Order: sequence, then structure tokens, then C-alpha cells
Amino acid sequence: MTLLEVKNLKKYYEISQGLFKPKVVVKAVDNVSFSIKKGETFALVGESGCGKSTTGKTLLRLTGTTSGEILYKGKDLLALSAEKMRSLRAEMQMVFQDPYASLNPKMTIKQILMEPLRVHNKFQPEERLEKILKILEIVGLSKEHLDRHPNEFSGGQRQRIGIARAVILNPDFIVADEPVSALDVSVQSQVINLMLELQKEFGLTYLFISHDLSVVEHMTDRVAVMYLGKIVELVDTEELFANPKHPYTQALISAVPASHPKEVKERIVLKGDVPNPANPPSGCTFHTRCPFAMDICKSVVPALTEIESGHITSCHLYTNNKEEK
Amino acid sequence: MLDFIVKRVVQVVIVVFLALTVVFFLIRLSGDPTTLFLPPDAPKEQIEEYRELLGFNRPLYVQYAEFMKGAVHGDFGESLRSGEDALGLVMARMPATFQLAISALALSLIIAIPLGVLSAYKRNTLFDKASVGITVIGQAIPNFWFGLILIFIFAAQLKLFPSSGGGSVKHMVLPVITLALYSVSRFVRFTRSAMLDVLSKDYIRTTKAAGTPTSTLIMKYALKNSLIPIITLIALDLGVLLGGAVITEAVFSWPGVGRLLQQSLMNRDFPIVLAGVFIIAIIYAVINFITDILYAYVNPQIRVK
Amino acid sequence: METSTITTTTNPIDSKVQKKSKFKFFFRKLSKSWTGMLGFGIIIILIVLSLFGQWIAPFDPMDAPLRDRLLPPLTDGHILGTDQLGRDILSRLIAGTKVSMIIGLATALLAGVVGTIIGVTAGYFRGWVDVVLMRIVDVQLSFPFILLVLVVSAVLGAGLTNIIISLAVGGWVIFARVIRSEVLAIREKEFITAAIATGVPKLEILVRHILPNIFTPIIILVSLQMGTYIIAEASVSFLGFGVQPPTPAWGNMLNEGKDYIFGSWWLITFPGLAIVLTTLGVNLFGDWLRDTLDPELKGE
Amino acid sequence: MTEVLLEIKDLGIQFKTGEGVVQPIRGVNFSLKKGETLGVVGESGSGKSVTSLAIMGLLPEKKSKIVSGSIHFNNQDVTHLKDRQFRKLRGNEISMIFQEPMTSLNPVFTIGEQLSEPLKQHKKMAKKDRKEAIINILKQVGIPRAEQIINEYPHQLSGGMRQRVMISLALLCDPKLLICDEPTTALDVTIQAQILELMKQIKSEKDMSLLFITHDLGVVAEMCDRVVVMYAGEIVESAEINELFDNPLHPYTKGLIDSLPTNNTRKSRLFSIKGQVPRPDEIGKGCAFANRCPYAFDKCIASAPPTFSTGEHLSKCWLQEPERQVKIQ
Repeated sequence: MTLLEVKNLKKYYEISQGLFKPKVVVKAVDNVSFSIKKGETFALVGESGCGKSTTGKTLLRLTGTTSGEILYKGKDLLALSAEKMRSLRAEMQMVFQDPYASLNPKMTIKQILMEPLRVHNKFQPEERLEKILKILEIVGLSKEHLDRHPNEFSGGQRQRIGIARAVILNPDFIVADEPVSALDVSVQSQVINLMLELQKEFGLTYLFISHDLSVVEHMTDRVAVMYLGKIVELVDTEELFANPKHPYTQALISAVPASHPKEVKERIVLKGDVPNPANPPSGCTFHTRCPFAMDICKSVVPALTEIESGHITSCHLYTNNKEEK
Repeated sequence: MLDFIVKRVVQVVIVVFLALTVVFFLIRLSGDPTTLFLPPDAPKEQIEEYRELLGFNRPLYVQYAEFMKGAVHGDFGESLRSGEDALGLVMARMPATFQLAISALALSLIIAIPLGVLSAYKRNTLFDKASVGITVIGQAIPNFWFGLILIFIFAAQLKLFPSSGGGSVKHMVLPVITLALYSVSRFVRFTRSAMLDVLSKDYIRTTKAAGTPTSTLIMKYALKNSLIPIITLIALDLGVLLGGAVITEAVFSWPGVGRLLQQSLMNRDFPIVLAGVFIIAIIYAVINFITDILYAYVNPQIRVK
Repeated sequence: METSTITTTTNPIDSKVQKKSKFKFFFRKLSKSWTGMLGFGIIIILIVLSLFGQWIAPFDPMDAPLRDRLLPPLTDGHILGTDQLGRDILSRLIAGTKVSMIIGLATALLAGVVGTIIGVTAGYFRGWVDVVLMRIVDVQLSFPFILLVLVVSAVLGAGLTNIIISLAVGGWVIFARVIRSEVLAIREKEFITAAIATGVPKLEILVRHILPNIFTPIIILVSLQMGTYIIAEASVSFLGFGVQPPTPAWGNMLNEGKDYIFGSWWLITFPGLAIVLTTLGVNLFGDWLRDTLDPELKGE
Repeated sequence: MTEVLLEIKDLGIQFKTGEGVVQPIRGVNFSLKKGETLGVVGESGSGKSVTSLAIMGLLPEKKSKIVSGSIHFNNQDVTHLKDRQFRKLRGNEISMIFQEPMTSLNPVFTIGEQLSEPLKQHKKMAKKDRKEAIINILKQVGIPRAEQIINEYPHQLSGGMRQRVMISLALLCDPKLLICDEPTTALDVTIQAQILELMKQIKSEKDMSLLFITHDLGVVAEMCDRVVVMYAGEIVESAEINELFDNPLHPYTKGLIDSLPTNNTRKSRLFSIKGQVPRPDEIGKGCAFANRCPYAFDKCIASAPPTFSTGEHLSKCWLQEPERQVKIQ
């Protein structure tokens, strides 16, 4: 059961270089396609600037799209009128990375949680407070917090409020953009648990955007790895960690620090930095850092291919029938 | 670079054009000035004759087009009073105003930057508090009144300097001090806060961690960083300085553009006002241009672009 | 999940107590800064003088017995002396307070309202509206404020209303520019994206999320600009364009007094001091307000 | 027995804030031997960064005060050292790498100008030798085109490159002690891997001790010989790296290790420590961790535990009182 399908999504930015120079086009999201099944947690993984957050925002139409289709329950979101999209937002919500910036400092918790109910006209006004109290209890806060402002809470508590705001309308789909990366270690696990519980309780579907592979491994079902605006590998989470195909995925997984000092990690250290997205390398954009780069990689863009059942990757190592690691 | 200059020149043209247009219509809206030159009981025919002579009887847009055509060639008409070329009159007064404004700017910078830096370095000491206190008061003093007080003390009582007129260095002392007062106060406060801002930056901690002594830290490193915002402020304040010059010139009867403009406004001698507006808008644009270049010089992030 | 067991130390607050404590909070903060107190004190005195000045003043500020002209301070009950027409300077200063306060406040409100509307429009709706409005702001900023006020007030003619309009014509740009950049900054905040994601309509985002967050900078700017307007009015009146005699205003008192500078120092000293004290009070309070409410705004 | 390079005893630091005085550091003890890499682990607000700034003598002068204890570096008491004397150590014998490579380099000076600063302060060198030394060190930290880089400005470099520049800046004068304050936190995973490899390599080449401050247990596991765990301004546990991971004695340490996703079965509920780190003004007379501790009992709330030792393994928990010695599992 597909809840959301993304087809050939593109998001290009233009950067003006001055009056007499041509504009530079940055391909933040470049021809990305995937689909999310109802009830699953789908992860977008990659390093800063790879386009994972932009992809998340385009799905909710929080930023413009250059081309492509986003089918949510079969409807193309990009074709909806602004008003239709606005009312559909009751079903599609978002949890943000920065719990400090994502709550309006001038509003009380009650106002913050009341807002979604009010704008979507859910429940009778007198029932709304009841609903708010219920959701507060679910996320581990209580009645006495109602009239406080966000600055009176710690980062972890704020993220709970942000999650409460997202789930209060009983949505079907939530985009969670790095929801735990701004939190302290001991609080991270609390919030992850909360998200897992809510998913079970409300049958939520998550798009989980993260750079933290150990969190992704723990709580997601399928993963798409992104590099410079493109998906380079897409497969079930367990399979990805057990048998990564794309050299970038391999390097990414190997770069995760060990969890025990005795654990010996065979590490693939990539050379160099992520190239400037305004001026990406030719061919396979990863070839400048790839330990297995071949001649063909410099000139030909590898296509996303299903190399094993359900395991998609874009790498010449596999399309050339040369099975190498 | 070419890009930058073209953009800038276009901008200046727009600014000057709009400024002239607005002032032109403002002036015309306030009625025509013919009545000012004639006795109040002048016969109607005489007024009409005069209006025709000065061209005020034509439709407004014709007058505007005529005016703009002249302005492009630097012709703003003749003074309604003296009949001399308006732009020429303004230009003749420029040197005196420049003398005043530049001396005041130089004086403010010489005093304000060291004071501001020292104040930031000795934050919360008696010295810092005193300098902040003086600048707060300095900003509250209207400069024309400060000028009057200086005249009272140094011209009327002590008879050290002349109270009005221009021509010698002695004539300059009181007007320059008067004009510098406000800028000094602003510059000290701003240098101090720019410096404090820079001193709290991570990269200053890095330099400190290299074992750099505080004096080097401030004089070599932090000062260069804080110059970026300081230059911006100075550019912004040059407008205030030019405006202040108008008032200061009035107080000291300084023979500059400001005094000319004030008198022309009083006399409704509008060709001169328009010529003055034209010149000031251009000067201001030039100053902004220079600031941008200076800015690029101290800020490598812009330079490399 | 027992997170709530360790909550912040503040007691549960109900909203009534909170409103009351806001006043208390204001005064507790104020009492910590003597400069803020001083500014606040001066402002209170100025308000009292402008409201009840006519009963406080020892003489009629318009009464001009020529035999009493140019009396030095402390003669015949004239604490600050008399002017060239024999009018009591103290009484005229008190009467002038009202003029200065009205001009300062009215201009700040007028310029503030116009500038805020334009700034919000430009910053929130962006596009060509923003481009056009900001071009106008740039053009105006490329012209000295005081000179603009001078030209406009020369064109409009003398009078209290006209000087207020002239000052506001010169002053709205600052508001427009600051408010626009505030709006731009807030627009980029994640809580605005969150509101869009929640499905809050565009206009409601402006009213509920953006306006409350620019309220503080507006208040700060109003209080900081008032001093500028008071000084500008005095300067314009001093040059003979603003409030015209015989209305007692500090600027035209100085204008009239400047011809007597060599003989009668009190004619120029006291009106000037009145301007300095007023501006100082307003500025000190404005500075304190800025430092307390919005430390980030420090240094422009 | 190897020599001790850095010894901190009962360190207490107070900060003046608008609301009054707080004490984010309350009695910190640890020592660092020559050639050793010591990890300091803790969450935000645990006081790990404040401690490192104290070692560098970089605490904000007027706002903070060392109220108790001492810091000895290389047998010299540096606790209340005058800035003039401290300057001779900073950048010379003690160096530091900061968390934010993007903001830690001065935007208006070239890389070369910034790198010559410690050499100017501590080494008498001709200009030409200085340049050579700088190019040399840049090459050592793996910066390509070192000759050109010295004339470039920080904004022309990527985050990873800047952090390499920061490392080279710290290494210029061959310090005896290198403090790394979350050196990889702001970096991407693949860049983090590069920087960690680099630091391992540098450590193996140079005779240097490392104080590695981080919140990431994984980084500690890879880099350190010994670990101290900080919580709410004190050290709650200190042990050799394997011992700490295999046999954590303090419930906080155990909680941190157990809550790592990799130590939990996939999709299961993660182990988690309830509640959150207390603010300095919320700490009472008992154990600072008592309100979050699943093992807390009366004594924990009544009084703060002293440090108990089991050989080299120290912990500040009443469970480790000699007559109790509970194994938490």
C-alpha cells in the first residue's frame, strides 16, 4: 500500500553571479524518485548539502519544486490549489530539527497546540482543551505546562512539544527532519522511543531525515542514501547495513564510530570533501572521492538499477557486471 | 568589478533623478513664488506678466520636462533673486562646506576610534563608564546649541575665536568642533560595541589560545575585524554630518552650501534649492561608492567575489 | 515517561498572576539600572509638566511686560530670568515641554505606523512590492534627514502639524528598513515554516506569528527615535522653519535668544539644557529598553 | 610509572550571571599522563568545556573565578597564573582545537598570517623559516596545495579543511598537551572519519598527550586510552577505556552506553535515562544524578557520594561504597 510516491522530483536554485555572468544552477534535488508505504519509516540519509532536507520540505510543499510529481494517496500535491493543500496539511505534518527555533517564543504551549485544531476546525472549541491535555500526557508533559512559553523548557521537552503539535491532528504522514540531532545523548533515546510509540499507537508513516546512521539503523524500515542531490542507493534498512552496495554507502557506514573500543572497524576513508553542488563533477558525481572509480565513471552518469531484488543503486561497478566489493 | 561600477552608476542616476523629481513637485505644490517678489497689492496683470516671465504659467508637466532637460545639461536656471546661475552659486560654496565637513570628520575619527577601542578594552572600568557617559550626553546635545554655547564661551567671554564668518583657520575652530560633537559620540559608542562584539568571537579566542598578548590581539587582529562595521557606520553618518553642516553653517554664518540652502529656502529661491539637492545627492552617492570599495578592501569575503 | 517530574523551578502560573507580575517585573528590572531609572524619571517629570504645566508655571508664558525685559535669573521671582520681551523663561520652558513632547511622540507614532506598515508589507510579501518600496527607502536614505525635513517644512509652511508631518516624512524610512529586516529574519525562522506546515493561512501567520515578534523592536525604535525628532524639531525651529513664535517652543526660543548671546546668556542656556535633558531622558530609557528587551539589537 | 603531565585537583569554578552566582564546576579531579589520550565525556552543561578553558587559562576574566582546587601542568602550578606567564604556555606547550571550524578562524586574515602568530609569539624565526615551517605543518595535516593555501582566506576553504588548519595551528610549536574540544562534532560523518584518522596518525608520530572532549561515546571508544565521565559539573566515573565500556560502575555511564542505538535490538524501545540534566541552581545536597537514577535510594538524596576506587577505576556513587559494592547490570 503506497501512501506517497515521488516521481522525478527536481528542485533547482539559481544563484545570481552578477549582471554580466550567467546564473549558476544548483541542483539541490536532482531527479529523485521513491515511494513510501503506509505505516513504514522511510529514511533519507546523507551528509549536509546532499538535498535530504530540501526533499523533505518539497514533499510538504514548504518550498517550491522545479519539476516532478508528488502523489499522496494518488493525488498530485503539486497540482493542488493552495487552499486544498492547506486543508490537506492536517494529514501531513512535520517535526523539525531545532526545538529552539521551531516554536514561536511569544506563544504559550496551549496556544501552540491549539493552533492546528483551530485552523483545521477540528473538535468543538470546548473539547479542544481536553484533546490538548491528552496529547500532552502522551508526550510526557502535563497540565501545568499549558500556560508556559517555550523558553521555560529544555531542548528535550521542546521537541516533545513539537512532536505533540505534529500528531495532535492525527495525521497519516510525518516528515521528521533530523528530530534528535540537536538533543543531548540521554534525551535522544527518550525522543526516539516516543516516536516509535506514537507510530505504533497512531499507525503513522514517517519520512525520517537524518545523518546519524545508528539512529537510522535502529528505527527505520527502508533507506535512501543521497549524495549531491541524487539517490545513490535505496533498499531495506537491514539489507543496507548488512550488504551496502554503493561505495559511498559503504564509506558512510564504515565512518560511524565504533560502539566499543574492542570493535575493530575496517574503515574506508574517503579522500577530499563533498564537491560544490553548484559545480558537480561530471559523470558519476561521486567519482572524485570513490576508491573504485573507473574511466567510465568520469564521463557516464550511472543509472539507478535494481541489482538485486529490492536493492537499487546507481554505480557502474554493478551495471558492468563486474562484481567487486 | 565592471559589473559593480555599472550597477552603481545606474543606481546613482536613479537616486538623483528621483530626488530632483520629488523636490521639484514638492516645491511646485507649495505654490509659485512670484508673489514673494512683488508687493502684496500688486495688480493682477503684473503678477501674470511676472509669471509668464518666469515660466510659471505653463502646465506643470511642461515645466518639469523643461527643468529636467536643463538639469541633464547642468542647467538649473538662474537664481530668482540675483539672477546668477544656480548651479554655479552652489558650486562656489562647495569648498567651504567640504572644508568644514572633512575637518570635522577627521577630528571625530582621530578622537573617536582610539577612545572607542580603549573603552572596549577596559570594559566596565571607570574609564569606560566615563567615556560611555560622555557620549550619551554628547548625543543628547543639539549641535546648534552646542555651537551657541561655544560662541558664548570662546567668542563672547574669552574672545579667543571669532563667532562668525569664514576665511582663516581661527574661523574654523568653533564650527568644526561643533560639527564633530555628534559624530564623535556616535563613533565612540559604535567603535566600542563593534569591538566588544569582535572580542567575543571564536576566532579571537583562537588567536588568544596561540599565546598572543592582548595588545597585539586588539591592535592587530580585532581592530581590523571591527573596521568593517565601523566603515559602514561612518558612511551612513556622513549624511548626518552633511545635514549637521547646514545647521552649523547657519549658527556660525559659515559661507557654505548649507547656509546658501537655508537662505534660499527662506527666500523660496527654488533653482538654487534644486541645484543644491542635485549636488548633495551626487556627493552622497560618491561617498557610498567609496565606502563600498573600502569595505571590499577590509573584507576579503567580498573582495574575492 | 516521567520527564515531567523534573520540571523547571518556576511555580505553576495562572494567567492573572502573570499579568500583574509583568508590571512588577518591569520595575524590578528597571530598579537594577540607575540610567534606566534616571531616564524613566525624566520622562515622568516631562509628562507631568506637559499635562499640568499651565498650573505649575509661575507666570503666563505669553505675557510680555516690556519693562521686565532681559532680567537675569533670580530677579523679581523670575527664577530663570526673562527674555527680550520680558516673558518669564521658566514658564515658557514649561509651556515648550508640551510642544516638544507632542512633536516627539506624534512624529514617532506617525513615522512608526507608516514605516511599520511599509516595512511589514515589503518584508512579508516580498516580490516587486518589496523592490519598489526599498528603492524608495534607499533614495530617501541617500539624502540627509535634517535637510529633507528642512525642505519639506519650508514647502509645507510653519505650524505644529506641518512640522510633525515633515519630521515623519523624513523619519518613516528608518522604521520601514528596520521592520522589514526584522520581518525578513522572522520569516526565515523555523516556527514560521512550522506554522505553514500546520496549515495556518498566510494572513493569520502574519498576524499571529510575525507581528507579535516584531512588537519589541518597534517599541524600542519608537523610544530611540523620539530623541532624534525632538532635536530635529528644535533645529528646524531654530532655523526659523518650524514652530513659529510666539508659540513657546525650545527651538524658536533659542532662535530668538541667539541675538542676545553677547549680553544675556540665560536666553540660550536654559532652553538648550531643556532639550539636552529631555533627549537624554528619552535616550537613556530607550537604551535601557533595548538592552533589557532585546540584547541582540545592541549596536544598531 | 609514567610521568603525570596534567593534574587537576578538586577544581571548582564559579560564574557570575545576571541572576547571581552559579558554580558549573564542583570539585573536578583527574590527571593525564605523558603520551596518554584521555577522553572527557559529558552532555551539554556537564562542565567539560569550562574545564578545558580553565586549563588553557581562557576563562572569561571578570565573569568567572576559580574558587577551589588547583591545576598543575608539567609540575607547574598554573591555577592562578598571571596572563603574561600563561601566554608563554598557550599555543606553545598547551594547544587547543575548538569545535566550530567555521567560526574559529579569523575571516579577514590569510591562513598564513594566522598560522604565523604562534611562531611569532614563541619561536624566534626568520620570516623565511616561518613560512617553511607553516607549509611543512600544512602538508603534515594533509592539506593539498599548501603553498597556495597560505595566501587564501578561511572562507575559501571547506569545513574539513578549516579543521585541518586549526589542527596545524595547534601543532605548530609541538605542544606537550593538545586539548581537543569536540573537534569533529560540527563535521559530516565522512569528514569526521578523515579527521579522526589524522589525529590518530599525528598522535602516533608526536610525543604528545591528548585531552579529548566529546559527547560521543563512539569517538571516545576509538580515540582514548582512559575516560573520565562528567555529569553536572563533577566527575562521576573514571576508568581505562575497555574497563569503562565492559564494566561501568556509575548508573549514568551505564545509562549512556545502554542508550546507544547499536546496543539495542533494532526497532525495540531504547534504553533511556529519564529526565534531563539539572541546571547548576537545581543541584541539591545529594547526588546530582539521584533524580534520574533508577537505583537511587535514601542516602543518594541525603548526601553527595565521595569518590570510591576499585583499583584504577574510580566512581562517585553510593552503590560503590566498600560495604555495598553493588554490581549494576
